Amino acid sequence: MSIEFKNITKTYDQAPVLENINAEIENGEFFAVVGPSGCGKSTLLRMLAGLIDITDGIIKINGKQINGLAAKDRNLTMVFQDYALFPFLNVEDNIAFGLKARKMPEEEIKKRVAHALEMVDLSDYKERKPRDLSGGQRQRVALARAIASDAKICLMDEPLSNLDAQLRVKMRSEIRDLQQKLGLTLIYVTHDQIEAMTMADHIMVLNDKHVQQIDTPLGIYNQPANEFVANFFGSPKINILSGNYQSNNHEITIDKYLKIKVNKKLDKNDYVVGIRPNQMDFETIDNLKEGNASVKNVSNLGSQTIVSALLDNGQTVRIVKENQLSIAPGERIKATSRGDAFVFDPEKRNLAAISVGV
Amino acid sequence: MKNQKRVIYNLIIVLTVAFLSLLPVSLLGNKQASAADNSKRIKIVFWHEMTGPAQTQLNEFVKQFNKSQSKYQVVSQFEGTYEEAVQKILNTHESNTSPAVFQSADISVSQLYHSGYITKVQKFIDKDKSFNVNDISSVARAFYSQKGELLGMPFNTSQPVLYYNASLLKKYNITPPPMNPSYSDITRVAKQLYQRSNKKVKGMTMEVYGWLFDQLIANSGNYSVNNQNGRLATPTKASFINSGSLKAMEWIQENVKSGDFINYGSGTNASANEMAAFLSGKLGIFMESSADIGQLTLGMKNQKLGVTYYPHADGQKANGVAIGGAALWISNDKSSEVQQGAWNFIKYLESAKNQATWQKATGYLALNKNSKKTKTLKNLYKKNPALKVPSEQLAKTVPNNSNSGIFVEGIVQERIILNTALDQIYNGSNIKSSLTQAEEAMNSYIKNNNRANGWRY
Amino acid sequence: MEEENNLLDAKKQNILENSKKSILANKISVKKNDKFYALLFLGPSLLLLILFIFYPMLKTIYLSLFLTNGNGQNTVFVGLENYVSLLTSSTYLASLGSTFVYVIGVSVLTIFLGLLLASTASKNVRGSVFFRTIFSSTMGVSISVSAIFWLFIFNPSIGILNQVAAFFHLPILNWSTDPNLAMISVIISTVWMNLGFAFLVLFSAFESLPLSLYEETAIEGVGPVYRFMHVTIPLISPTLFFVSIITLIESFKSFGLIDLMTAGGPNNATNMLVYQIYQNAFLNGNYSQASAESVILTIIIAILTFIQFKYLEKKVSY
Amino acid sequence: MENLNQWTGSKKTWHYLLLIILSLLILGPFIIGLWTSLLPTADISSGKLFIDNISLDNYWAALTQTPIIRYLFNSLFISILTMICQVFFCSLAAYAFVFIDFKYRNFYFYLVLSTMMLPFEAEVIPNFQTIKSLGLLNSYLGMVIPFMTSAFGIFMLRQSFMQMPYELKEAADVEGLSHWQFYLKGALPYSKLSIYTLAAYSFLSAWNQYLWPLLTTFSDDYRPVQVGLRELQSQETFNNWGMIQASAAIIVIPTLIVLYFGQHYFKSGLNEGAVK
Repeated sequence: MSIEFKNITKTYDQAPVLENINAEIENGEFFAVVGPSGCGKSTLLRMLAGLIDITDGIIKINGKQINGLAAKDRNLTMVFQDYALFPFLNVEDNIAFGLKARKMPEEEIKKRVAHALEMVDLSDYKERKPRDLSGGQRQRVALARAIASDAKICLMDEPLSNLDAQLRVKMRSEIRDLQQKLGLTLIYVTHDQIEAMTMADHIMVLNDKHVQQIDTPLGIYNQPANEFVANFFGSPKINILSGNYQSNNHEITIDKYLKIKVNKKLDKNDYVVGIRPNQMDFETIDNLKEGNASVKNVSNLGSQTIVSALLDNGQTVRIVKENQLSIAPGERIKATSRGDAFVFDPEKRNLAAISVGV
Repeated sequence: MKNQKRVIYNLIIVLTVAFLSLLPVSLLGNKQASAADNSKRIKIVFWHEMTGPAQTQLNEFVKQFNKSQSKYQVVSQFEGTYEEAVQKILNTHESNTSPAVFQSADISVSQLYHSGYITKVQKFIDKDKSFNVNDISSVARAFYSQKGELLGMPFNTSQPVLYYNASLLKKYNITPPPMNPSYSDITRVAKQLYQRSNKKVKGMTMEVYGWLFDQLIANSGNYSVNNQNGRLATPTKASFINSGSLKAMEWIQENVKSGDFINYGSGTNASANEMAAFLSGKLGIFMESSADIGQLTLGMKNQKLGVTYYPHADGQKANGVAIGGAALWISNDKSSEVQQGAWNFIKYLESAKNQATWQKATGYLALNKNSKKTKTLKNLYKKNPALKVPSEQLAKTVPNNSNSGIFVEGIVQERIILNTALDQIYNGSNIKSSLTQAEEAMNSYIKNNNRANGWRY
Repeated sequence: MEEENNLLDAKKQNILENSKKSILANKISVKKNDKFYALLFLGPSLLLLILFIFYPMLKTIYLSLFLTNGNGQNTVFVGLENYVSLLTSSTYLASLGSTFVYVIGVSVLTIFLGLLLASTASKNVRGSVFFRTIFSSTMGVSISVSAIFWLFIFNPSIGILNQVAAFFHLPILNWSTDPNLAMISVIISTVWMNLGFAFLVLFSAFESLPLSLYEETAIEGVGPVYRFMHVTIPLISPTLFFVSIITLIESFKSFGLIDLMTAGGPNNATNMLVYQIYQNAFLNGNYSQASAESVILTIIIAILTFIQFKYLEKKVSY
Repeated sequence: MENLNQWTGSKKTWHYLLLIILSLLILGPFIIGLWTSLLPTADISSGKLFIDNISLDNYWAALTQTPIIRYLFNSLFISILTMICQVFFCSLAAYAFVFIDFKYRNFYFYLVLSTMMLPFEAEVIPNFQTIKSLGLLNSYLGMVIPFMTSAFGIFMLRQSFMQMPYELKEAADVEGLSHWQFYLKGALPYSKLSIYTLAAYSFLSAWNQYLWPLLTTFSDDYRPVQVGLRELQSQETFNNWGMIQASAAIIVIPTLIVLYFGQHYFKSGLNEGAVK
C-alpha cells in the first residue's frame, strides 16, 4: 500500500496550518512524521485518515485518489495517543468493536480478536476493563485493535508519549516487530526524534507549516536540510555557532582555534555553522591567558562526559567526550573541531555546505 | 460502579413491576367501559360540575338513561368548578374532546348566548310535542331565556338560604330566627350564641362569595349592573354601591366588630371549612345555596338543622332572590343526531319523577311542577319540614329584573372582584371605598369586554 | 510531427481534466453525511423547541397587543394598553408585591434551613445515612400530596395546628382567611417541598469540602461559627448561588400549591403571577390580559436565568 | 469531617437531638397525613384525632371508590413516556452539538440554551391552541409532546459528552461507525451516569406536572395523579379527609421509591449539569 501526498494544504478559518506538503510512502514502509508540537503533524495524519477535510491538494493510496472518501472506506487503522479505549467495554470487546460495527461474521471476529490478543501477548487479560490495565497494556490493546482490523495501513499518533521511559523503549521494538511481521505500511507521528530515528525507514520533518526534509534517519542526521532539522535531531543538541568565511582558504572562522574547512566556494561573508557535540574536542590549559573558552558545566554520564563551555566570543558550546573526565567548572580549555560540520546560509538557514574532516 | 448497577436494576425492576401491576387494572377499567360502550350506540359526552351526593345521583341518572334506551350512550365527565367549566367549554369547542351536552351555571348565560357555540334548547322544545315546557318552573326558565327563547334548560336550581344549627340554639336556650328574618334577627341570634357559648361557638359567617352578595342586592330590589342587570340593554357600568349593598355590608361589619362573625375566605376550601365548622358545632349560622341541604342533613345525624329564607334589611320587604345553580346546554359542534341524543337526555332528567329524586338526593329544587305530587317529595317534606323552605321561597318569588340574575359577560370576573371587596370589608376596610374599588375594576372590565366584542361602551 | 503535437495536446487535455476532477474531488468532504445527521439528530429537538417555546412566546407577545372577546379571539388592536392597565392596576401591583414577598420568603427560608440540614447531616455520626435519607425525602413529594398534607395541618377548624393550639390554650389562628397567615402557610408548604432538593445539593457541596482545610483551621484554633462563616460558606458559595437562583426561579413560577391551597385568596393575598395568568386566561377568558402578564413574567424569569448563565459561564466552558 | 474522638458525650447528645428535631419537622406532615389516613372521616371532621380505632378502610375506599389507580397509571405512563422521549431527543441533540460539525453550530446551541429563559408557564395560551389544533387535547400525547425535549437536558448531556476523549470518536470514524452507531454504542454508554440522572430528573418533573395537565385533560381517563387529586379534593365537598389523605399516601409512595433509588443521580447530575 503506497501513499502519496500531493500539494496538501490545510487552513482553519483562513489561517494555514499546513502548506504544500508533498511526500511519497512506499508499501511496507515505516514512515515517521516528526516535528515540534503544533507543527501540524497530527493534522496531516487525520487528513490521511479521513477524519478532517483537506483544504487543497491530493492524497492517493495505491495510486487512487482518496480525497472525500470517508475514513471507514480508506481501509486503514489508527492508534491514538490516549489509546481511545471504551471504558465500559472489556479488552475483547474493545478489540472487536469496529469489526462488529462492520457486521463481520461472529466466527471471523472471534478468530481475529484471539489472533490479535496473541500478537500483543494479552490473551490472559481479555475479560478485563481498561481501567484494570497498566498504561503499557492499554497501549497494547490499542495495537491489537489495529491488528485485528486487517487493514494494511496503520496510522499512529504519538502512541508512546503517555508511557514511562523504560516501557517506551520496550514498546518501540514491539511496534517495529509487529510492523515487520504484518507487513504494515505504518505512518508514525511523534515529537520524539529518538523514536523516529530508531524506528523509521523514512522520516518526514515538519515545522512551520512546511516539510523541512524527508530522508532516512541517517540521511537526516548526516545531511540535515537546514538548521531546524540539524537542531531537532541528535542528542545532546548540535552547536550552532556563527563564523566568518574566508574565501582565500575556504575556511570559516568561529574564533582563533575553531575553524571549519569548506569544500566548496561560498559567496557570503557570515555563515552559521553547526557542529555536533561529538565532533568537537578540547584540551585543558593551565595558563589562564591561553585557550579560547572556560568550562561552565560538566555532566558525567558514566560512559561519556558532556562539557559545556563559554567561548571567549560569547557563544556557548557543548562538547561530548566518550570517557570519564575530571574537570571542574572555571577551568580554561582550548575547544577545537574534529572536522565534520554543517554550514548554513545565514538568512535562509538552509544547508550551504558540508565539511567532512579537515 | 457495581453498586450503581444494582441500584439501577432495582429501580428498573420496581418501575416495571409497578407499571405491569397497574396495567391490567386500568385495562380492565377500559374494557368495562368499552363493553358497555356498545359500539353501535351514539356517544354523548356530558360535562358536569356536580360534587358529592349530587355527583353520585347524576351518575345514577346517566346509568339509568343508558339502560332505558339503546341508541345513545351518555358519558359523564367531571370538570371542576362552574368557573373552570365555562372556559373549558369555550376553549375546547370544535375539538374532539368537547362535550355534546354540558352543565353550565348562571354566570355563563350571557357568555354562552353571545359565543354562538350553542343550539338553543328552544329549538328542540318547538319540535318535540312530547315535552311540555310549561311543566318547568317559569321563574327558573326566565333566568335562562333571552328574547323569549329558552337558551339552556334549567336543571339544578337552588335558592340562597340561611342555615342554623337548631340543636345548638336549643342547647344555649336561644330563640330561633323567624322564617323570613331581617338582619337584626340574625345579629341577635349570632351574638347570643357567641356570648352564651363563652365564645366557643362563632355566631355566623357568610362565605366570601360574590353570588351571596349579589343575592343580598337582589333581595333589596337593587341591581348589580346598570340597564336593570343587563336585561334592558348591554350593561356598561357596575352599580355595586346602592342602598341594599350598603345596609347588608354594615350588617356584616357590625357582627365582625362584635366578634361573633368568622371569615372562612373564598373558594372550595372556604366552603369546605365552613361546612366542617358548622357540622362540628363551632359555627351557628351561615348562608349558602340550598343545594347544600342534602349534605347537611347527611352530616347532622344527631343534630337538628334549621333553614330560613335569605335575610333582608330591617324595615324592608324582601324582594326575593335569584335562582342559583345551573342549566343544561347543547353544543352546536356535534352532529344533529348527537344533539338529538343530548336533548333526549335533558328531557329524561326533567321528568317529574327524576326531579323529585334529584331534590331528595341533593337539596336542589325540583323544577317540574308535577314533582310535588310524587311520593318521594311528599315523604321528604313530611320527614323534614325544613327542606320545604327553599321551595317555598322560590314559589313566593315574583320574578322581576332585579331577582332574575345578571345578564352580563364576565360574571366570573365580577365574582372575583366582589370577593376581593368582601374580603376587605370582612377585614374591616371602609365599605364604600372597597365597593368603589370593585366598581372601578368591574367598569374597566365591562368597557374592555364591550370594546373587544364591538358593543357600546 | 503532427502526431506528436496531437499526443501533446491529448496529454494537456488529460492534465486539465485531471485537475478539474481533483478540484471537484476536493469539494467533496469526508464528512458529507454530517449535514444529514445534524438535521436528523438536532431536528426533533429544534422543532419541538420552536413549536412549543419560541412560537408561543411570539404569539403571546402578539396576543398581548390585542383585546380578546368572550370566545378568546383577538379583536381590537390596542398596542401597549394591556400593559399600561396592568401596571396601573392596584390588584396587579399587589400581586407583584405578594409574589416578591413569597419568593423572598421561600428562598431565604429554603437556603437557611437547607444549610442547617446539610451542615447537621454532614457530620459523620452513627446513623447519619438514615437521617440524610429523611432529610431528602420531601423531594419525592409531589405538589398535590404536599398541598393535601398541609391543608389538613392548617385547616382552621379541624387542623392539627389549631387543635394543638387549643389544647395548650393558645390563640386559634385562621390560617386560610387571614391574608398574612395564608401567605405564611403557602410559604411553609413550599419551603417544606423544596427542602429535599436544597438539602441534597447543599449536602453534596459539604461532602466535597477539602478535609485538609478543616484540619488546618482546627490547628489554628478557629471557632466553629467563625469557621462556618469564613471557611465553609465561601467554599460552598457556588452551590449556594445555584440553589438560590433555582429556588428563586422556581418560586416565581409557583402555581400548583397556590391553586390547591388558597386559589389566590384570601383577598388576593396569595395571587401570584402564574396564578394570575391562569385565572385571567382560564377562568375569566381574558387572554389579552393574561398574555401581557405572561410577557412580564417572562422578563423576570429571563433576567434571573441570564444572571445564572453569566455566573455559569465563569464556571463552565461552553 | 471532624475528629469525632474529640467530641464529648454531651456534644454528641446535642447533635443527635438536633438531628431528631429536624427529622421530626421534615417527617411531621408525612406522619400526620399517614395517621389521619387511618382514621374514620367522621372522627377527623369532628376534631377527634387522638383515638385508637384505626383501620385501612380509607385506603380501601380510595382504591375502590375513586379512579386513583387510573390516575396512578396515567401518571406512570406519562412520566415514563416523557422520560424516554427526553433522554432520547436530548441525547441526540447533545450528540449533534458535540460530535457533528455543521454550520452555525454555536448559534443553534445558544438558541437552544435561550429557551431556558422562557418559562413554559407564560406560554400556556398559545400552546393550548397548538395542542387543540393537533387534536391532542385530553390525550397522553398532548401531555407529553411539549416536554419531549428540554434545554436543560441537552445542556447537561452536552457537558457530559464533551468530557469524552475526542479520540474515541476518531477511532470510531476509522472503524467505520456511523454517527448513529457511535451514538448508540459509544456516546450513550460512556455517559451512562448523566443519562440516568436526566432520566430520573425528567421522570420526577413529569410526575410533578400540574398546570399543563390541569388545562388539557377533561376526563378521568387521562388525568394524572396531581390533577386527579385536585379533582378528588374538590369533588369530596364533604372533604372526606380520611380518604383524601389515604389517596395522598398511595400517591406519595411510588415517588419516594424512585427518590430512594435515584438519589445518587440527582445529586451528582445536578452538580455536574449546573454547578461545576
